[in-house]
Amino acid sequence: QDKVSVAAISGYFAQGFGVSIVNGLNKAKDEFGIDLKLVDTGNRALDYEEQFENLAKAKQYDLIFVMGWELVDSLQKVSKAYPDQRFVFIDGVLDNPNMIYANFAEEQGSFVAGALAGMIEAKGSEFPKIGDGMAIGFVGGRDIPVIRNFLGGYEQGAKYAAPDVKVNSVFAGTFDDPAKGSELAQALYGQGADIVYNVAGPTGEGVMQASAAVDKYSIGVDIDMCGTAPGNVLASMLKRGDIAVYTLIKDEVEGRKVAAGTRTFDLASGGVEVKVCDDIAPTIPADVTAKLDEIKKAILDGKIEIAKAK
Amino acid sequence: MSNASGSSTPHNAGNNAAGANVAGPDVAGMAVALTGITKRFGAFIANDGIDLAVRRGEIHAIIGENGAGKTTLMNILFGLLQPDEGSIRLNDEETVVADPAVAIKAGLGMVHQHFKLVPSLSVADNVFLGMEIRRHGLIDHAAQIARTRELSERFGLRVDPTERVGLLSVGIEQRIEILKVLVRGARTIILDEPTAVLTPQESRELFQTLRSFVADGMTVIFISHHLEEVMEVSDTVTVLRNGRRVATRPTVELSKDELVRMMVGREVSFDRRPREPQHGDVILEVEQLWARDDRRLPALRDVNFTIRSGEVVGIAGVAGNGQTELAEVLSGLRPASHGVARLKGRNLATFSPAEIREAGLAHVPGDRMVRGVDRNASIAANMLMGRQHRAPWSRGGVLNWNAIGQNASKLIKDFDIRAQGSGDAVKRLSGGNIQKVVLAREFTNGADFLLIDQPTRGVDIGAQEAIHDEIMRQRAAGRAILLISVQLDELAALADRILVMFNGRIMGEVAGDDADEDRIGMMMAGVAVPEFAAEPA
Amino acid sequence: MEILDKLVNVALIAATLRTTAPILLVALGGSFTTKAGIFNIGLEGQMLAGAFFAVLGSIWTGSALLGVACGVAAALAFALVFAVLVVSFRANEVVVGLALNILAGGMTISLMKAIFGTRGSIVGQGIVGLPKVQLPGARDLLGSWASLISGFTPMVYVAFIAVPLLVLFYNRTRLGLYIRVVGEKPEAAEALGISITRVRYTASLLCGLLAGLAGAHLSLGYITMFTENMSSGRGFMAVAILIFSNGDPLKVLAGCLLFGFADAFSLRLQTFGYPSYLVLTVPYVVALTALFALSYRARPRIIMETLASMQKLLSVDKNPGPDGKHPS
Amino acid sequence: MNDRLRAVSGQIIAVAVALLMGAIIILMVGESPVRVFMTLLRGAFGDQAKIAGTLLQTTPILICGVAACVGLRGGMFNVGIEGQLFLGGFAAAWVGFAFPLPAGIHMLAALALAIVAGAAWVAIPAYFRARYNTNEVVSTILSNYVAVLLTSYFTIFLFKRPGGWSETPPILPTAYLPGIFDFSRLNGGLVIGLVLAIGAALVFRYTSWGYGVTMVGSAPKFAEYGGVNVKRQGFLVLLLSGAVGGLAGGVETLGVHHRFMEGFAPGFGFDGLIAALLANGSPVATIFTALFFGALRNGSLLLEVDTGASREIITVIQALIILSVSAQVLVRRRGDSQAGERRWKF
Ligand SMILES: Nc1ncnc2c1ncn2[C@@H]1O[C@H](COP(=O)(O)OP(=O)(O)OP(=O)(O)O)[C@@H](O)[C@H]1O
Ligand SMILES: Nc1ncnc2c1ncn2[C@@H]1O[C@H](COP(=O)(O)OP(=O)(O)OP(=O)(O)O)[C@@H](O)[C@H]1O
Ligand SMILES: [Mg+2]
Ligand SMILES: [Mg+2]
Repeated sequence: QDKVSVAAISGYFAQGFGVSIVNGLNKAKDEFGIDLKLVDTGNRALDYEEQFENLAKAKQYDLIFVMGWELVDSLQKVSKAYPDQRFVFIDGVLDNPNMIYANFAEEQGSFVAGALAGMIEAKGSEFPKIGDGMAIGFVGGRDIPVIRNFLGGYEQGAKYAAPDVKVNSVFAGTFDDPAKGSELAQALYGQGADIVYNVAGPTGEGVMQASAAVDKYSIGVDIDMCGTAPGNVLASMLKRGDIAVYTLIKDEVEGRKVAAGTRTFDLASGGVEVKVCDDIAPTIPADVTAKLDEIKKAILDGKIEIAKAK
Repeated sequence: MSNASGSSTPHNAGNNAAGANVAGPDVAGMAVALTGITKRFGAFIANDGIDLAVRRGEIHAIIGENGAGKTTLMNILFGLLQPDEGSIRLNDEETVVADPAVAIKAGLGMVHQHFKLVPSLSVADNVFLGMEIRRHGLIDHAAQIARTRELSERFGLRVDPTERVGLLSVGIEQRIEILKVLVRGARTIILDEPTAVLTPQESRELFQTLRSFVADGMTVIFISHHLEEVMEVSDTVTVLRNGRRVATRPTVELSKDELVRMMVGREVSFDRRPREPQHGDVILEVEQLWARDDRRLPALRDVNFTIRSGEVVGIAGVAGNGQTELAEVLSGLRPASHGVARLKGRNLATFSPAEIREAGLAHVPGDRMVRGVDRNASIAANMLMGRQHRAPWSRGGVLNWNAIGQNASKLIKDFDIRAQGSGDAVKRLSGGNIQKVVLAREFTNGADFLLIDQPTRGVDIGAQEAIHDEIMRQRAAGRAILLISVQLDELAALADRILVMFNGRIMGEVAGDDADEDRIGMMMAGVAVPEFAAEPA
Repeated sequence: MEILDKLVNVALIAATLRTTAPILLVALGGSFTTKAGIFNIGLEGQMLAGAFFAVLGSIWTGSALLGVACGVAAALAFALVFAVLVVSFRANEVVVGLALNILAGGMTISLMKAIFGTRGSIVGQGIVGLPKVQLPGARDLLGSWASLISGFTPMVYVAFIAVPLLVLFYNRTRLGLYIRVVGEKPEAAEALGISITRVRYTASLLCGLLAGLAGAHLSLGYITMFTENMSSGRGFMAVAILIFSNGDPLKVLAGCLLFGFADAFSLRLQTFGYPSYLVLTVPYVVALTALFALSYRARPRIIMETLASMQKLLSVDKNPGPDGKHPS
Repeated sequence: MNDRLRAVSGQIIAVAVALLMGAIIILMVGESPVRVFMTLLRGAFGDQAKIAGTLLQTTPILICGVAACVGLRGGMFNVGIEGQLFLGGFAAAWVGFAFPLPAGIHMLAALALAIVAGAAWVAIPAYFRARYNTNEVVSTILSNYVAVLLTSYFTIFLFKRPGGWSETPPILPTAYLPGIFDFSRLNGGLVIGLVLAIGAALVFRYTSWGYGVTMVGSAPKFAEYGGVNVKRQGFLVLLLSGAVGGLAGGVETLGVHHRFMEGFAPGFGFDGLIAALLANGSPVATIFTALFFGALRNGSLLLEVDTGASREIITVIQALIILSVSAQVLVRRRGDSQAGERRWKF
């Protein structure tokens, strides 16, 4: 076998985290000249198993990256039917010992994002564009466990760093309606929130644009969103799907066959990180930066326990 | 062509009329000349090489049986249909009438058999539809209203231009249709069965108006099934049969019998049917019946009558005076708000429509296309309605299409329905034959009470006779029959007694043998007629 | 009370106007087809195509206005196909409408892939959005209420101004009158030489025009991006409003405002901790309730009809007297 | 017969025209049409597993299509099949995981509740349609949104499987619909769909009740006059349509997924409606239109893996086919006047 060949299957290539995965795959393709196949599952549960079948039956892919919890059931079945096929399940850990897991600690990154937002909100009008609402906001896509996990970390972080700050959270019920995201964000801003964190894919783009429209702050997610509304995006909580797939493919290409087991992408490994936007960074007070570093360290040292959403 | 046409000429129409008046009936050439008009619908030939010449300033009647091709011919003349062969000359000019706009431009106007008014628009808007008066590009409603008022006064066609058409009676609707034609500057007016829905008084008014038109030098072409009125008002008659022109003759040269013979090709009798009084038990009793219409207003007010077996009771009246509601109450489709109707002693209010049918009702509905048939279904399926739960057509809820088809074929034969077979879709039949489908179904379901609403509306004379014969046979068989009709001659020919309805009330009763058109007409118009005074307006 | 204050305020009204605008635009578009007697369930697709091509045009030309023009052109193309099939070929309106919705969904995604190599959304990439309109002097005059009339993107104004214009259009212009006539009584139109085909084509295209504007508003005004399926059911919502308003501009406005308000209000309700999925049903439940309540007892209509038929009774009573003045 | 032959050949020509247009589009995105169509064919019918997969895709479209046909027959436009399917799916799953019952009975109970849920969901629109003539298209469209959100709420807030995705706990095997082959998920649902389609056709054609309902749909005033209780039958028909829609959801959960997943089957309701409309409301013809859609869909799944074309291309081609076939229907009824026909009778 000379050329490494990988496939990736998901219904979310269009949205934040999925985009970062596609970026990673494309980077690997460009650098290593691998064969790459992307399969979009769409959103009908009936299709998934057939799509896995179609991929696995050819036996041509060294690795098949799988992203999305709704695929789990089909994935388990197909991996049983094709025990030799190596699947990489992204963003979670299942009970299947034959599988490779790339697990992300989004709650850690969200905790840091929440801490940052909380501390800045607590500054009140000392900080440009911040009012005295003592509230920050969160806009989720659909109200599903992964998104709840983000929210949980965010809330805990905010409470940890600034106990007086309230977190208002809302869900759009869809990842596809940026207009609704914009309205939701404006409702939150209207109710006194000054910083809104979005975990809502394209719906979240509406949140970022709303922050520019009312001149408040937003926090991006998954990929670097600082460019969408310069001056109004405080930071981006990066969930580095690109790093995950890239490193795995790199191992494979360099002859280290990726074996079953769990790989964790967290603060420690750089799999999640909070990137304060370059245009904002200079204005962040020193005490905030210092406290943030402290918190990160505490998380790395395991001193801060972050509860995961069920 | 003397009249300017198009958008700005309601005034001119009047002026020309005044000018032409001086010229009198002295006309040069023909207003309309059709030569060799042929129109085919698939294999069917509706018009077969018809020549028709209409002199300027005459009233020209066109008569013929149902399906003879009268409407088709007029539609071709007016540009609604294109002839397959033949040519049209309007005012001595060869014209290709590609669409109605061409006809209108040439001074033609048509009042259709079914009125084409928009219910939600005002009278004035309807009159000016298609040639609106505009200022700064916007429709000038005030000017349209003013002009409509002016015009309606000049021609004695009284209407209130601001009213919504949906609220008006058919008589007024017809005036609006005529105004529409006039406002377009028409000099030749075509009317398709204009009197079918009018009271005798309204018809008389209409004819007066038409005469004043020809006196003004205009030309009138009208289609009618009423031979009396043809005799009365027309100058010339053209008879069509089976898509061909049989004759065109001055009216004065013709008698009614001759007309009928030319139309149907045989003798037809219209006289009162001889019969013996053989009334039996009371079948239907109606006592102090009140009911509301769809708008929840009283539509029936204190209606009382009884019908015995072997008796034909007629209901006369202008459409819309409660006849529909009466029929609906009696067939269980509408609840009575007060009073009772008993069928063979049992109160109808306690039954569903289906149960009433079981108890012995047959119903020939007035609007046969809507209530009487499913146009898209086969004849067999149409003849099943109302008996789909009965043997032999169904057993245990399962239909026996064999029996249903055989029954339908038999009825097609018995009632002389012109169709290919029982599988034919009803919509392929002509109006008269559709009516026969309904009659066949209703007359054969063994009911003691027949509720017959407008059995011959729009049906030609030949078929009328057959239908009348059938009704008399049912009477002889001991059925109790309630016959609702707007045609007085029909009632006079068939009914033992005639009740006249106006505004939901029975205005009076007349014995069938001495039905006097004027008296009944007065009652139909709501004028209480004392027994002896019969003073027509 | 504090909760109520937080819920009902100027911002809520402004939000209502914003959420109403796109639905209003597309519903007013549908008003043309509804009035012309065509049931257009394809509004969703026209809107989506409009949104996509508006973004495309904006990127290519660097001008928001030309972007809007591109969006409108695309929606018009869809409207034309709709008209050809439904009017000329007399296809079933529901089938064609639904199929065009499917087509718009598949086409925008395919084109996005082909042109941008991505799936999902187009953000940035040089999209030029429509500017916000700040009415001069509004703030001085109205203070905090200024946000009710100032600071929206142009299409919001277009949507609301279109309502009285449409009322005028239907009542005072020839084309508007013809559209109504063709919808209500086509045989009347035909008999007067008004071309039903022409009027229905025109109505379809006018519908496409406004649906295109609605789409362009979504992707260049409301926000500045395109994402697959971003019309998110607004077209269907408009269809629902159209059926129960019968296309009357004022009733359409009322329906859209009701829905827009319920939407904006429910978004705010969420911040008080009600479960999102239940709160998200609020606009639909409100619309359903309104629909059922209206039909349960259409009181105003019954009163009007009763009055009208009283009049009719009276006119029948006095009318038959044959005392008319005859000419000559 | 001749008419029918013309109609069928017309449909075939229409499909051919659509495929030709599709081929052009495929060429434009840089793929080989031959290869794409061959792959489609292989993906739909390539081997027994593919055929089974196609039938699996056909099943929900067919059942939803029958639901639509039932409504259309009685003159009711049920655009809410989607919502009924979701509620039916959830209801079946709920019985499946929450109430242990003996095998067989469990499955029947779950299907029964799915049917009840679908019917109940359409009951209010149906009631208002029958009683107050409230437009059922509007009310059923709107209730779709509510139904989908509601099932999401149930799934995530009330019955979420602990630790898992947004889905209910798995249902017990006693409630599974029996499979047909061991190599495919194809299950008794297909049989249910076929029986429903043929059964509906027979009932409409050969029973007194079906005759009455048909008349209510095609000529309501005539039916009323003939003694059919139009309001009651209209209500019943819409209820039945909803019941079948609910059953479609139950079949999906019990036959395929064995749990209810939030947002698991978007669009089947509309696919079914289109299949039924293209079949002109005939349940038997719907079998074929549904099969056609199922084959396209299953084929397109392979397409994405084996060629560079995306599934959206198939969506586009499918839309083109629907459009050209819909126009074809019309060639048969071209007439002189546009005025005569009522455009829509909602
Ligand atoms: N569009 C059409 N397609 C097929 N046949 C038609 C069409 N229009 C009319 N016909 C047929 O042509 C014949 C003539 O119809 P027409 O309406 O001219 O009759 P008519 O003389 O006006 O009859 P009536 O007195 O009943 O009004 C009828 O047999 C009718 O069925
Ligand atoms: N016979 C007809 N059938 C269908 N539509 C028509 C007909 N006549 C006019 N219309 C439509 O009505 C609208 C107005 O027509 P009109 O002829 O008044 O236009 P116009 O000449 O531009 O008016 P104006 O000169 O007052 O500006 C046009 O959009 C036209 O398409
Ligand atoms: Mg005629
Ligand atoms: Mg006639």
